[in-house]
Amino acid sequence: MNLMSARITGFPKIPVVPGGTVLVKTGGWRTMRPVIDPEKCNNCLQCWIYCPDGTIEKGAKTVMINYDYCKGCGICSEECSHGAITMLREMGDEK
Amino acid sequence: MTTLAELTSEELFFGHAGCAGCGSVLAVRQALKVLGRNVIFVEPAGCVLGVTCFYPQVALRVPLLPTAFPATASTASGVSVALKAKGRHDVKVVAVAGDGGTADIGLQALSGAVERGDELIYICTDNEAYMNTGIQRSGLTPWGATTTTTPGGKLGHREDKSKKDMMAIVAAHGIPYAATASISHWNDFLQKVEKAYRVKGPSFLHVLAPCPPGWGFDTSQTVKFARLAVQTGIWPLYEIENGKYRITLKIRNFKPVREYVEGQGRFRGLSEAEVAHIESLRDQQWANINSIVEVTNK
Amino acid sequence: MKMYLNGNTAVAHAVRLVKPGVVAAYPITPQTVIVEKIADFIANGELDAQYIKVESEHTAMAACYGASAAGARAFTATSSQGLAYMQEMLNYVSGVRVPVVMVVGNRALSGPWTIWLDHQDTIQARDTGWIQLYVENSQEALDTIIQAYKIAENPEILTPVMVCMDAFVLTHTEEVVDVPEAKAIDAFLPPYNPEFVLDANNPLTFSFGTPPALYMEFRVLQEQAMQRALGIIKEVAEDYGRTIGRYWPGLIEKYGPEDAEVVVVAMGSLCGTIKEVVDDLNYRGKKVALVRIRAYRPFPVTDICQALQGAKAVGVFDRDLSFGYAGALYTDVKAALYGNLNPAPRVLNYVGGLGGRDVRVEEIESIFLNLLGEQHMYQQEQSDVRFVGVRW
Amino acid sequence: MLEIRFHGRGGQGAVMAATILGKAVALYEGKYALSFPAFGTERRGAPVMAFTRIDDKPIRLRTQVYKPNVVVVLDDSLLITTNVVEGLASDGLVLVNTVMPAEEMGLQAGPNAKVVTIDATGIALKTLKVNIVNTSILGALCAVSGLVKIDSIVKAIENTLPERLVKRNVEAAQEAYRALSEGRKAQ
Repeated sequence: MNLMSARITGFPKIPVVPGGTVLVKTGGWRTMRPVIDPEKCNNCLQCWIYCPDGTIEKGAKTVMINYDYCKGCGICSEECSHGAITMLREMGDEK
Repeated sequence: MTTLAELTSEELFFGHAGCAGCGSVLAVRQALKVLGRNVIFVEPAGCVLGVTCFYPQVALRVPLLPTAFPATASTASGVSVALKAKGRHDVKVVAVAGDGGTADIGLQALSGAVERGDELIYICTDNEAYMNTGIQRSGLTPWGATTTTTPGGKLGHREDKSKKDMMAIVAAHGIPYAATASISHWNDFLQKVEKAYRVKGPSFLHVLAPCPPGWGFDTSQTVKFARLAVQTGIWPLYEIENGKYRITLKIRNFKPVREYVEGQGRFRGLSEAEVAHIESLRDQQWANINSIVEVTNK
Repeated sequence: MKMYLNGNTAVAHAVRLVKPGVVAAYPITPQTVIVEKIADFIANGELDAQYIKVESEHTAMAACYGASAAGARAFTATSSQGLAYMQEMLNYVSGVRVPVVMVVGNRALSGPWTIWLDHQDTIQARDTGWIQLYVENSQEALDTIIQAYKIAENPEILTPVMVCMDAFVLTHTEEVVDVPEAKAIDAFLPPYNPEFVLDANNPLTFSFGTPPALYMEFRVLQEQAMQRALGIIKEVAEDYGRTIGRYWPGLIEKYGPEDAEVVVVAMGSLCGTIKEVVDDLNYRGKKVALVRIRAYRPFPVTDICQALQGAKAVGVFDRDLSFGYAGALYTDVKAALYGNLNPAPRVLNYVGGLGGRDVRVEEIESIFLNLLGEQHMYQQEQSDVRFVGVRW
Repeated sequence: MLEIRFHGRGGQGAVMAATILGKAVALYEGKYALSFPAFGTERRGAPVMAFTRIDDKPIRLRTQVYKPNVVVVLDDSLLITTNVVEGLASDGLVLVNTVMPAEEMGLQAGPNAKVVTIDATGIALKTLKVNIVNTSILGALCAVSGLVKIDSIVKAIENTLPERLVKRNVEAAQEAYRALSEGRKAQ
């Protein structure tokens, strides 16, 4: 049941929409970009549990970042006790 | 004790419009790792609601009923009792409100719900001021903090009251379970969420959730300040189970409060004496808790 | 079954018959007896419902909001200050389209402190998006509550209903009330089974934040439902008549000769007294009539115009006052006629019965005679209002 | 239409008397009735009033009662502070619970009005062991007014009061009824 989409085709009868109707990617908010060094990451998941946006994904060996939604707050980099996450400027810095 | 690897990868709160580095949304996201899908959320107008479901971004993947600012607990009561009427005992109602919505305008409704013993988990995400409206003081703003309504001008009008003791208030209602928590201590927090989920009747979780714009620090420092609040003894981690107080994180040596207030814009300009006063308030708070722990565990 | 009941108890029987899942209420005179009686029914196993003993009216309405959204039929009752206190939640309930039904024992607002009858409380809640039905007696109160759920829960309506019954004159007055059999009501009113419900298996977000680009559409939808309710209220009243055997006017009731020269428009229990006066004046050769408004929101413009067509003068009796102008019913009736009836009758406003002041037979007679041009009545300068029964 | 006004004190049962009377005629005599208290908050011991309106056709009139046909006074001490006959129809009936003879009470009722007294308290104390006189005075009212039959009052008492109180209250009503019926025969 998709009561509402970005383009409103059928307007809902009452103000109710399905949960998780996420149409705007918050990655565009970012000015700084967390970059993971897979060599240093030991998959401890501290970054994962402290990401307010849930944009760090568990992986087999290292975590990955969902840049579509990462806002670039930098908590992951701050909380990584292995120095595996570096914050780079969204525009300009070498990736 | 759960390991992080064991916690679900499913993100039930995703795509929200919370500020970068928001402590409150982090608290909700963490809690959902334990709560899972069998819940119904009730949230009042406030920060968390505002970032959860402003169309077209409806970020919560569990049912959500937004309500008026004073009506978090009361609306949750209605949902909870309706589930009871329908014989749905497998679904838990979770009310999430901020400090203002809990300690100020929503206190009466919370009191009623807890006193009646309604089946719900109430999570107060405490960022210590009305952040959604632009940083006005609430009943949970700490002593010495500046907000836009306690601006600390030349005459020194900083916040001059301590935080309202929400734990004592809910405890006085005979609540089956209440706990403080911090987003920095996820394991402690999630264990408490689990207890709250299992308990019969109402439970109250008071989670410290720092706010980068409201507290005046960089977005990357949220967890750090939450941790410092715990380590300096400003934010004690404890729980109340059927009247018995228990400290869940004992701290042998408090870090100096200076480390906590430094780097937070809201505490900028505090004198040595004022910092010392915060320290004395902290010590008083711990003395109180320690004595209640002793009395209630005799 | 015929029983001798006060209005409050009659209401409680209606609630027993509609089988709500959740009742949430806070005591306030004059409705307290309703919730006491409901508590009795539950305690004695005559009603299987959850009764939330809330700590305020704000919570009563918030709990009904939550309960109804969670799929339980919800009921509450309040009055006066209580209604004012829950007003914030009234808007949530109507705006999110959860079909709560509430009885309001119409009572004046303080201060000065009062507990007695007038309509200021529900009039003040007029614009909260609730359907408002005003009843004339306790039997109608009972029957209307049952109808109210059928109206509110109609998927095309999904709008809460306020059943407005006069304090004391109805709530505390005993008379014979025919209480329908449970079976008959079960046949009339199906269980509440909403399309949109808080359900962990189908996570919906209610009442999400709506930007300016969306908000208005929801308001228009709400208004369209209100307009549809004009038809549904009539239909449900007729359906009730067919099923239960007792007919009530859906939107309005005209009492007296079709070609009446002057008509008084009023709401609530006062209409019973007015009918007595109409009979008496008709008997004395005067062509007068009453139009009783049962549905105040939605406002039945077409029906009112039809009923007032041909009248020379119309007197609108308000048990309320919009300070700085006139009675609310008066302004609504007058606005309804403008541009719809040509020529339009003269419309005068009579405000009385405030704060429990009794409206006497002689006073109603005076209003008719004043409308007929046979009796002078004091009117404040630069005001549309003639105050009835006031001690100058 | 007949209108009856009851005067009593909070707790004496004036409101209940109005109810039982209304119920008696409405449920057991095929008539129509409304009964209601004077609207307000009732306080124990304070003077209270209650009303019953009886008619052969449905009652739509919702005003207060201004010109009662019958006034029933449950407590003669009210006569000191209250003009109980206010508005009484000129040919009305006043029934007072008192040990005093009617002529000694000095009620300013109309020339054609009838004043009747009964020691309802005496009957209540004997039958109920408490000074709640509403059922006994209703029995008396049956005897002197013809408004309602004693059988209907008995049924209404049975239908209204908790079971454990029914028997004694029926006794009270019947005893008062007999007292005034016989009294009238003796005259």
